[in-house]
Amino acid sequence: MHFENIFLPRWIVKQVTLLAFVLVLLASVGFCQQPITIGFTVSKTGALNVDSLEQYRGFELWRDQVNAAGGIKASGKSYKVQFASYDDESNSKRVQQLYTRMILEDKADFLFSPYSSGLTATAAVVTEQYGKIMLTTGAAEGKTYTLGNHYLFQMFAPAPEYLKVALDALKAKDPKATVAFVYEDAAFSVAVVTPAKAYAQQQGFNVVFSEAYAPNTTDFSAILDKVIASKATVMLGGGHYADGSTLGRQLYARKAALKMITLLVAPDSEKWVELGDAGVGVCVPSQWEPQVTAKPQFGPTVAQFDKDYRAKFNAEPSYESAGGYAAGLILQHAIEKAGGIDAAKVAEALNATDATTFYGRTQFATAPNEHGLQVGHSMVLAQWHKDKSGKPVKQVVWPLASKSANLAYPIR
Amino acid sequence: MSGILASMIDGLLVGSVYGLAAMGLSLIWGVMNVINLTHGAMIALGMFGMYLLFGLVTTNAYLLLLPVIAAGLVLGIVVYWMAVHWVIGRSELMSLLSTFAVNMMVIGIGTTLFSTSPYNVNFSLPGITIGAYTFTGNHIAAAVSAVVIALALQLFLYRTRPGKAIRAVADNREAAELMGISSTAVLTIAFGIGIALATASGALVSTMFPFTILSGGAYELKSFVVTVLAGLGKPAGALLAGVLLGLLEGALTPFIAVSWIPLIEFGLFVVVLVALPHGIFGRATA
Amino acid sequence: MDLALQLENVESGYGEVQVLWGISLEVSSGKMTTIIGANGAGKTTTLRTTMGSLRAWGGRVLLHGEDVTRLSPHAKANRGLVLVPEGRQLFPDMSVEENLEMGGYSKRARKRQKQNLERVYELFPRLKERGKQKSSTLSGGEQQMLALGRGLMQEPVVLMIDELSLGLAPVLAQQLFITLKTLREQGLTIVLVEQNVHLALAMSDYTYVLAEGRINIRGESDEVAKMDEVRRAYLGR
Amino acid sequence: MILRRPFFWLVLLASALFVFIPLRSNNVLLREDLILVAVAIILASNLNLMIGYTGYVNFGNIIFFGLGGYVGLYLATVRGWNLMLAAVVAGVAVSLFALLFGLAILRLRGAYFALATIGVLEAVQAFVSNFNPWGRATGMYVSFSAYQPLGGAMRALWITYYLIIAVMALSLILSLAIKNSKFGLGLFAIREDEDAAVVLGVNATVYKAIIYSVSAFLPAIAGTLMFYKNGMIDPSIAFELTLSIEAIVMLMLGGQGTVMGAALGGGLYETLRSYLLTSPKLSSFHLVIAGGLLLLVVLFAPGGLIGWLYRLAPRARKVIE
Repeated sequence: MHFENIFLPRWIVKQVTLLAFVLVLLASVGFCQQPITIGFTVSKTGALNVDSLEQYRGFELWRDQVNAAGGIKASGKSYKVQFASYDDESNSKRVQQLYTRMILEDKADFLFSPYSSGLTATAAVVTEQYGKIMLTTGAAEGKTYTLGNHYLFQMFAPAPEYLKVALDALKAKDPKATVAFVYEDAAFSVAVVTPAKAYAQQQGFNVVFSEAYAPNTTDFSAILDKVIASKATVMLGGGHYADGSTLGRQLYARKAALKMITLLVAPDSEKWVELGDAGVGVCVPSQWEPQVTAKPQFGPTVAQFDKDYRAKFNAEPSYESAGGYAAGLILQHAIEKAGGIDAAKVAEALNATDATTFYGRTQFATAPNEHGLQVGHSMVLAQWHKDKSGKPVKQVVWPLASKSANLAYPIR
Repeated sequence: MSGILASMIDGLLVGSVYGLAAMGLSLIWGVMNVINLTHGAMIALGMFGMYLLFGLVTTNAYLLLLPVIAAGLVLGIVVYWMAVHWVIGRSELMSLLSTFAVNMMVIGIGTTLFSTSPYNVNFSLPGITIGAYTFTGNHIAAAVSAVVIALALQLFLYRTRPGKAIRAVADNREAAELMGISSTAVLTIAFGIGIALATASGALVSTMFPFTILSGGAYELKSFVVTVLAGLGKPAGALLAGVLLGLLEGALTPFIAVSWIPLIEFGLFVVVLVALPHGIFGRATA
Repeated sequence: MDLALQLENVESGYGEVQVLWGISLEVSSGKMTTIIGANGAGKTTTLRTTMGSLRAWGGRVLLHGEDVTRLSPHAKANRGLVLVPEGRQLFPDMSVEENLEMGGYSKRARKRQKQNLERVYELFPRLKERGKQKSSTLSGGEQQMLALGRGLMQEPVVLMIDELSLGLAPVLAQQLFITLKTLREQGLTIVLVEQNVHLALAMSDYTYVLAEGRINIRGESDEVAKMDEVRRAYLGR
Repeated sequence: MILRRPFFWLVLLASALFVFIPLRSNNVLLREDLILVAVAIILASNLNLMIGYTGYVNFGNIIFFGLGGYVGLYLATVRGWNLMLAAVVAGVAVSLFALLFGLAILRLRGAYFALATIGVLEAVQAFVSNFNPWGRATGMYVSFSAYQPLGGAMRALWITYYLIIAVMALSLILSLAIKNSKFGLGLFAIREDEDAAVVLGVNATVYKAIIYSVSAFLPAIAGTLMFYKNGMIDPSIAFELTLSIEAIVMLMLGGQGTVMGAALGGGLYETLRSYLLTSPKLSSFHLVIAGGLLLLVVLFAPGGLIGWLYRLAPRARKVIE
């Protein structure tokens, strides 16, 4: 380019070249700040929306905190997190269309599962074939992981764990209790109750009644009359928020003389306090409670998470929200370990994960016939008590090592 | 007290509310040959009407039935002029679709306003305890209210001029016109009353069970069953059929899993429809 | 002479099929006018169009000089134009009493409902006996009495009757005609569509003969009865 | 001859486009959108045989799709049958079921029939929810390994897509063939005036039962394919009353009684719904918009799109079926 000399003084050319170089450098640094897209559907409407939205809040809190800290840092690059999400209407009909859309059109790098085991199974068919990693939260049913996947990773302790804690706690208090199971006829609760029934009998309890109800049930009079007639002293079961909260109310209104009531999912929601006295005494198997302290290897402490969550949403975190946050945290950790967002490498890092966070321990099964199943996480049993001012509070009552209060037995 | 008796009493209490809901559907069918597919949405609006009113004025929830009914009447008149009037006398498909369209819109707006989360009306009356079984005050009050409203409707239809005009139009619209009865006015009022009954039953349900904006659908289906058992277009029979259906549910549940109940109900529905199209109390008139 | 009801060039029909091709009628107050004609000539259509149950495609309907063409049937009924329709059209699920009560529904009829009911019961004592019975349980003759009684309850300015004698035993039909005659003598304006041409011509003051949707012949009944073509076509001799 | 109808070739052309456009561009997203469109067209055009041709409003039409899904999935996954065989057997089984039920409930007319179909739908859903071999309310899951015989999930989904398009083409051709047959003429006679049709010698009972059964066949096959692709089936998605009614809405939108109307209505409605649902601004109003549109069609254009087209260009009747 010998013309330069003619038109421009040499020093200017030098300066311009330098400037250009700096600009390119800056730009490439800026490029390092590339976004990473995580896709998922939320049940904004439909039967699952209470539970699903709590999980969503967990995702949101994680994203905001990561981005505020400058994104996920791996191999010198940093990735800002952005979400692509749609409403699945609590219905699996469009789940595949939406997950395909997120993968192909929104170019999602990673995926979180929809809420509930049923929708997750449908989404998994799509994510698996594109080799996209999907962290499943709010989906405890285990069958999906036995179908031969490579890229599914379950954040929740699987279904058989749920009522085990409750039965263990019961065994310590009242080994002679007679037990009734009343549960939602849906993937998750069936997966929970089926092994729980066997476990109860194995523990020597007399199971006097067991019946499933349709997922959209609002009138439990008939089934509760049967529970009362069966003379059961303990009732275990439920399903999700909508049916569980109703069951809680109607048990109270009918003055069912039960010594212990354990319901799935519903009593863990911050909305449970709306039940007032009807909610007090009810137990819930929980993936996470703020009272259980764990020493996190990375991420926030339990107290920190609790505080940040309350500050952001002005509500108490549920285990659904903690699970949502933890899914992000574990993914972040794996990306950092893998040094990038290559799916195979991140999957490897997830397979190797055995970490303790505010959420507790997380480890995934790696055997092909159960790949991705959560094997590290353990559950606790929480029960609603009243504090001194008469306000309902949730306390951890089992295992004894983690307890923050004694199990109230009988309830009333 | 035995389980089966308790179960039957529960069935009876809830059944009368089913009956009330079905009366609305039946009245509209009887007067204008329209299967009102907004029924479920209107029941849901009744639930939310009660919820909102109870949030404004905390009083005995059952007193709030009156404003809910009044609002339902107005709403029904609006819906009639929006979607029903223009399809009267056209093929059934048209009225089915136009009412379903309104149903979609109401559910859509309701979902935006209330999402699909469950709501409760936090009002409870003391119940009656017999042995191990407790019948909640709300169930009893709802059943009594349903019967009172049903009787009031019956009195209106059989003892007042406008009520008789409605029956006349239902019986023979053209002849009613010849008597100087404005059938348009009567259809408007009858539709309004039908919707008012739906909202009233929704309001009663809301005092017993939690509800979402989608809850009306299940009660709409129940109303279909009850209406068919009573014989289409016979509002008086609907209450009785509702109570019978409740009793049947109550009598069956101790012996079979509750999940089989819908099969029995809808099986019965189809059989009655095919074998006794005039309902179980109906006689075959030409 | 005082005209109670006038039709001027009325056209009408069903769907796309025109039935009436310009009907003009004049009904004098206090007289009995009959419309006769073959099946499908448009007699019932004329009455239904007059009443407004069928929309008039063209022409005018005047009630005591007032144009009521576009009014709905119930508005006409409220002005005293009363039709006792073909096939009675009772309210089958209502009692006899209630059927009569519905006849007295309009504002103008309501005022004298009690007297009218007594008068109807006087004319048709059978109806009083059956007062609580559902109208669908009545015999054919009783149903026709009820239909007529219900029409009288309406305080008619003009009483139009479609096929009074259809399906009735001759004795019964005759009885009803005599009742009509009495009513006319009391000053009631009556328009009668009738298949029994003998009776119609014998009882009425004025007759219109309808054929293929047009007025063929009109005149005083006794004169019409003498016309050859009428005798041939309708009286069978 | 059906081969001489221009519409027949139009159907083939459209189906070919459905196959080749996503394939050429390897556009899976488009494929996912089109497969839902195709299912909508299958449901609408088979429903058209009942509503549009025969004048019987079937509110329970989704039952065929759902039952087909159950039977087919059961055979393909639990019994390990070949997918296509399972789908065809499901089609036959559901058609037989429809024939049986049809003979019972087709004695009813008008609104009574419409109500009965709702009853049958709910009863079947309740039955399946309690039926152990089919997984009760939890339903059945397809394991990932079930896609292996077709060469893995990725290929399996493409294959199901082609099959669905084939079923769509068959549905339209079936509608066309029936429309131009003596059998179709009998159905139209029933629609116009059943009593008169009987007097004219149409055996209405048999005709109605046959068309009810025929209208079940292809939706049942589509059900097998769709739920296989979906990876799971449960009673609440298999027997959704709303979906049934949506199929009627599609038909109305396009214009009942015409083959083209059913196809157009199905395609447009599904596209609209899925656009509204994923549009960030309109997603909360998708029901309101769809409902409003339906109301407008019912009140102002009861002939649907095709009816409107006919009014604009009466000659269109010659080409459009």
